[in-house]
Amino acid sequence: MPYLIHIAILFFIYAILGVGLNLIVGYAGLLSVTHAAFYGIGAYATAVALAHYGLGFFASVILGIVITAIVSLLAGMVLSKFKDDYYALASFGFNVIAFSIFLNWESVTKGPLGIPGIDRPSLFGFTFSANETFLALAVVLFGAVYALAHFIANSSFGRVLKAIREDEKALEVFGYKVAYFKLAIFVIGAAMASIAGSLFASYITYIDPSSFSLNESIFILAIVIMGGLGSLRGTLAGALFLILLPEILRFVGLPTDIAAQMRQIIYGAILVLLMLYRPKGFIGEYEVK
Amino acid sequence: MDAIRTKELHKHFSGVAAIDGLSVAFEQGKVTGVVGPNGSGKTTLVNVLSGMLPPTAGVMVIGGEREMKGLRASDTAYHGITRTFQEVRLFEQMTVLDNILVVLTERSVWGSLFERHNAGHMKKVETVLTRVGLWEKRSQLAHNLSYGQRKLLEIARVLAMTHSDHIGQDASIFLFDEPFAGLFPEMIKVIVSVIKELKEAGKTVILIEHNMNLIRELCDHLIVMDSGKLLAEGKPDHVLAKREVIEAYLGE
Amino acid sequence: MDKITKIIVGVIVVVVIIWGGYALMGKPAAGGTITIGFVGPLTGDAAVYGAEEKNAITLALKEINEAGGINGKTLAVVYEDGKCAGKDATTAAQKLISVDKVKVILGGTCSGETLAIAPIAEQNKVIVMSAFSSSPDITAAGDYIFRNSPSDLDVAKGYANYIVNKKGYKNVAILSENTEYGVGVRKVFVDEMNNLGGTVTTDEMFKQGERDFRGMIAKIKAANPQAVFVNPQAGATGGTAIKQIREAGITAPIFSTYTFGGEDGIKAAGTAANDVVFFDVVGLSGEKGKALLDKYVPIYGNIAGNTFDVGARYDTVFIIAGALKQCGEDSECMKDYLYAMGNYDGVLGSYKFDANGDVVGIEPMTVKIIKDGKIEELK
Amino acid sequence: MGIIPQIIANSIIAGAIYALIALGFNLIYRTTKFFNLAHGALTVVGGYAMFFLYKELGWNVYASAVLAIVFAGFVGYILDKAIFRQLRLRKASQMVFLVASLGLLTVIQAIIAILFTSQFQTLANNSTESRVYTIAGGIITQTQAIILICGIVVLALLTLMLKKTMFGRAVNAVSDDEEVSKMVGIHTDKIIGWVFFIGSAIAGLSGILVGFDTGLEPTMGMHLLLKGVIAAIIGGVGTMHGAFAGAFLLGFAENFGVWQFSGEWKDAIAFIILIIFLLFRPQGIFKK
Repeated sequence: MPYLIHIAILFFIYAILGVGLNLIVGYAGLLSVTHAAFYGIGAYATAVALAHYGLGFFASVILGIVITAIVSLLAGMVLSKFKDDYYALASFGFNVIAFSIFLNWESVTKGPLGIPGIDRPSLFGFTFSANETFLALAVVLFGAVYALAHFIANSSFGRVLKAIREDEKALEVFGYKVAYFKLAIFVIGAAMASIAGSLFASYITYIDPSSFSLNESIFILAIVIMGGLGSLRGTLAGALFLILLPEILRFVGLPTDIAAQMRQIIYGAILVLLMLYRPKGFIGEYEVK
Repeated sequence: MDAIRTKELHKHFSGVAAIDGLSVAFEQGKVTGVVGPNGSGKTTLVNVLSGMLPPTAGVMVIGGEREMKGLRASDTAYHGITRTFQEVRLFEQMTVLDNILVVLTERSVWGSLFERHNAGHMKKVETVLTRVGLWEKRSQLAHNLSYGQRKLLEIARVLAMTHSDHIGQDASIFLFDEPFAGLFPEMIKVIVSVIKELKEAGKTVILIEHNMNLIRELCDHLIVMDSGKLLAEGKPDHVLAKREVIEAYLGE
Repeated sequence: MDKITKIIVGVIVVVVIIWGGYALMGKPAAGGTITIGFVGPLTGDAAVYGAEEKNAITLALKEINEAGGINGKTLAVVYEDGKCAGKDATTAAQKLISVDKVKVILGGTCSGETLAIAPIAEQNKVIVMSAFSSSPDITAAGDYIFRNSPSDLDVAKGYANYIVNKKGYKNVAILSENTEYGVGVRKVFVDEMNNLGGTVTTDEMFKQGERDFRGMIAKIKAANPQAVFVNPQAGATGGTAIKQIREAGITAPIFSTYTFGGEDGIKAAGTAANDVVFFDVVGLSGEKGKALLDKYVPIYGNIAGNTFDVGARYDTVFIIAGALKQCGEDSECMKDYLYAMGNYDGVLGSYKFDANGDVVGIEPMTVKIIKDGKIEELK
Repeated sequence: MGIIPQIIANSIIAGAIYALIALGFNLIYRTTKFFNLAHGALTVVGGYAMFFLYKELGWNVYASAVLAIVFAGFVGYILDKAIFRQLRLRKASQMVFLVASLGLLTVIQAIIAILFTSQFQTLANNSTESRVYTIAGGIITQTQAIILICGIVVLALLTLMLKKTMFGRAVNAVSDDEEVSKMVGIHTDKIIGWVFFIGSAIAGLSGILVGFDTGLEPTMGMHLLLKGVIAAIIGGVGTMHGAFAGAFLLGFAENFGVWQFSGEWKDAIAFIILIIFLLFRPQGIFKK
């Protein structure tokens, strides 16, 4: 059923984004609202690499990760000077700046025209053109990202992140250079978003700046918060719910223009209700204090 | 030989001198009490000595030769200093076990990524938690513990710093900021024995406390502070008998 | 995991299963109906165009079905929201193709939508018929991709030609909206200005949906151009810009494009709209166009977005109906029918499709002028 | 150069709009200590309430304006009582407030989009020629002059209220320390409720003025809010005159930035300034 496969692919792309962001927000407690910027860098790296430089898909994924790592390192250094809501606001700023660059750097991103005709990935001669095969690739990449996230979460590093979330200053006194940890997880999370971006570009075969706006970052944050901060399985539930919501509304038979606004109302209302009654999210472990 | 000494130490908060030219020495291997009425600068002193607050002026000397203007919080442990907090600061939504493990594990980003806690770690955690009687509660979240248990967990965390092989130097200077406040007698006994053991092990203890009986029982030396200055210092019995110390406490 | 979380997870799983089953089974295609799909922006900035295309389709459907439908079967359309964005357009197209099993998709409206759904349509041999996507990239988007909206290339050349040669204004300022349409027109317009020996005094771009143009207008005023060409994506931005140009005391004549020419644009510009000349792409001025307006306005009110878009979409329904009558739901046969269709005499005049599925024969522009709120033909 | 006076005029106008939003935002921030993103939605509520009364029902412009402002204030009051008050009782962190207010912004904007469609609306009655004034070569329209005057009047009223009135002193007490004020017997919830009412009313006013100047659409709430928040932070968050100064600094920086670079970079310039200030002068121009 190509429609179900299409939804599954979108689910895995957003699950990768959610897992990356959960490491930053759920584990380290850094409210970053600029994840879509790194998602965009990955997408544009792949689009430009495939279209102009004839690089293979997997090479473009690595290129995307490298560029995103550098950009997120710089962004992370600036952001590490801020706390809580100032951090969130400054991260709003990075997303807006990145979006303006995607929109106005015409020579590379072709601005609002977007980049059409991005080829599907190919490996040793086999191209993932059919959706079923692309779904397999998406599952493999998601598996790798999830395994890495799981590995990080259960390592001493993961435990240090949680301690940072709980009481950063107290942890510092016990010999931890907290800024390095925050920077490291920020870059790792950003790199994961870049992978999702490469997948998205090569799947939809056309990208334009509108998919990497501030609202997209807020949407990914909603996935993580709804699913549950500090729980990777929670992010999967959050992604599944928020990807399915508009599709279910499609079949509920609401008049189409009301349906889209209904989606916004439901997802906004859920954010409010979760904060009031269940800050842990669906399967969360960390209760946002 | 003094483990840590301050010279003309100042700490001003927008005009108010919390510490006003304090020069004191904490002798190696001794328990030194710090007493004084509320707001006399005791906690500020501990915060400066543990790098939580940068001093406005003056110098700190650690181990007799390492002289420094201020101390970065993340370097405190590497100078062998560790502390507890007046209001308990634990990692609330982490288990008791994790609260201790986090102090025993790798301090570098790269190292910690590839480190999993193993039997060696668990043994150290067991000894430390059994010492304060919290081993059975190890899988509880810190914020679910009672007030007394949370105080004991902080003590356990500080004890764990003597087993932390990633710091390259076991903790040698212990700052206790009102560890006994609001505890039941049997918990007080536990902490008293811990402090005595630390002293026998040649560690330096700096104890902020209001309970004069405990001060007399534990301290070899006593420092009395009042509005950021050194009011008096010496043997506990001798110092506590002084008129101006009593006046400072009871107020004119 | 405590009890509540188990319940929540359980609920999600149940919802997925029910919904999956329902989607797999797909709507049973009632024997007597032929279903085709529509993808266009029903929410977001470009929602006005999507909504008006939907009205045009409903009107056309009523007429076709009352006249016997397609060989006795009624023609029905499933509307999906493309949000003028690639991701949502592909989701909508996938749903239409695999759940509703459509063989024809009317839309996308925005070029971004059409470009995103083109590969899926090619793969599934589904006809895509756009009425408003003007990006040059669509020309080579595929064999099954058609559109009766002229590409920016030939249209924008005409604008420059009219301003420089016909009106004799040599130095002109251009103020464009930073969207696919605006950028397309601007590039062609500026190149053509240089070829014709005119000079572009100031070339300003503003972000999509901008409301405050004063900074850019100050620059335009300083260069005091003979004429100002406002190149917006929507009436709202175009009209507000023109209002602020007049407020800033610029008296030079203003030219604009059909995207400004709707009721929205005139409402936003207010009195500043007077004497603004805009290049409409064949509006509904022909007698077939007037007939459509007489049917459209009483039901849906004045056209706020763009008259060309409504007329073009109305025509596409009839063109597709013609193809369906001939070939039934065999998209391969419909494709060939459309290429070989010859001139279709529609609301926009008589036109046909070239080998790339682009439109040939639509008179690229008719010049219009606004006189105290009314739009008049300018000979 | 003929252009400089006009750029100054433009900067002042933009500054006045940002000032109104920043003042309302600051009043609420200094009392509740969280970034209330829903504040943006209240500008939209005010604007559309005015549109409904003045344009659709055709009421007198002044009556509808007052009603719309009161309505926006009332919506803000309800939001505080229904949602933010519970979070305050639970001593929730700023992150929780931020996310909750983000949810509210999304919900309110979607409801308005359903009620009034997401089409562009304008409050200006474009039939009459809007009067234009020239000050030293810079041109300001009547609406823009009104915005400027409202900005100054609101600043004056707010500073007066906070300094001279009993209510003002209570608000200052709550802003300094909510716990202590409770102990001293100030009914903090009532005060915070009123602060939300006034702050939201100011937001409604700014929504109406923007509606007259450049028009209304449901999604403009977030954009206006972000500019207002940047202005508040640059000026020194929590101070009234800080918000005012920050707004004009932002207005000038944006307009001169657009002059030097180009229009597309306006939003990016605003955030770059914010980040520079956060790095080098986080307490803003006027330290609280």
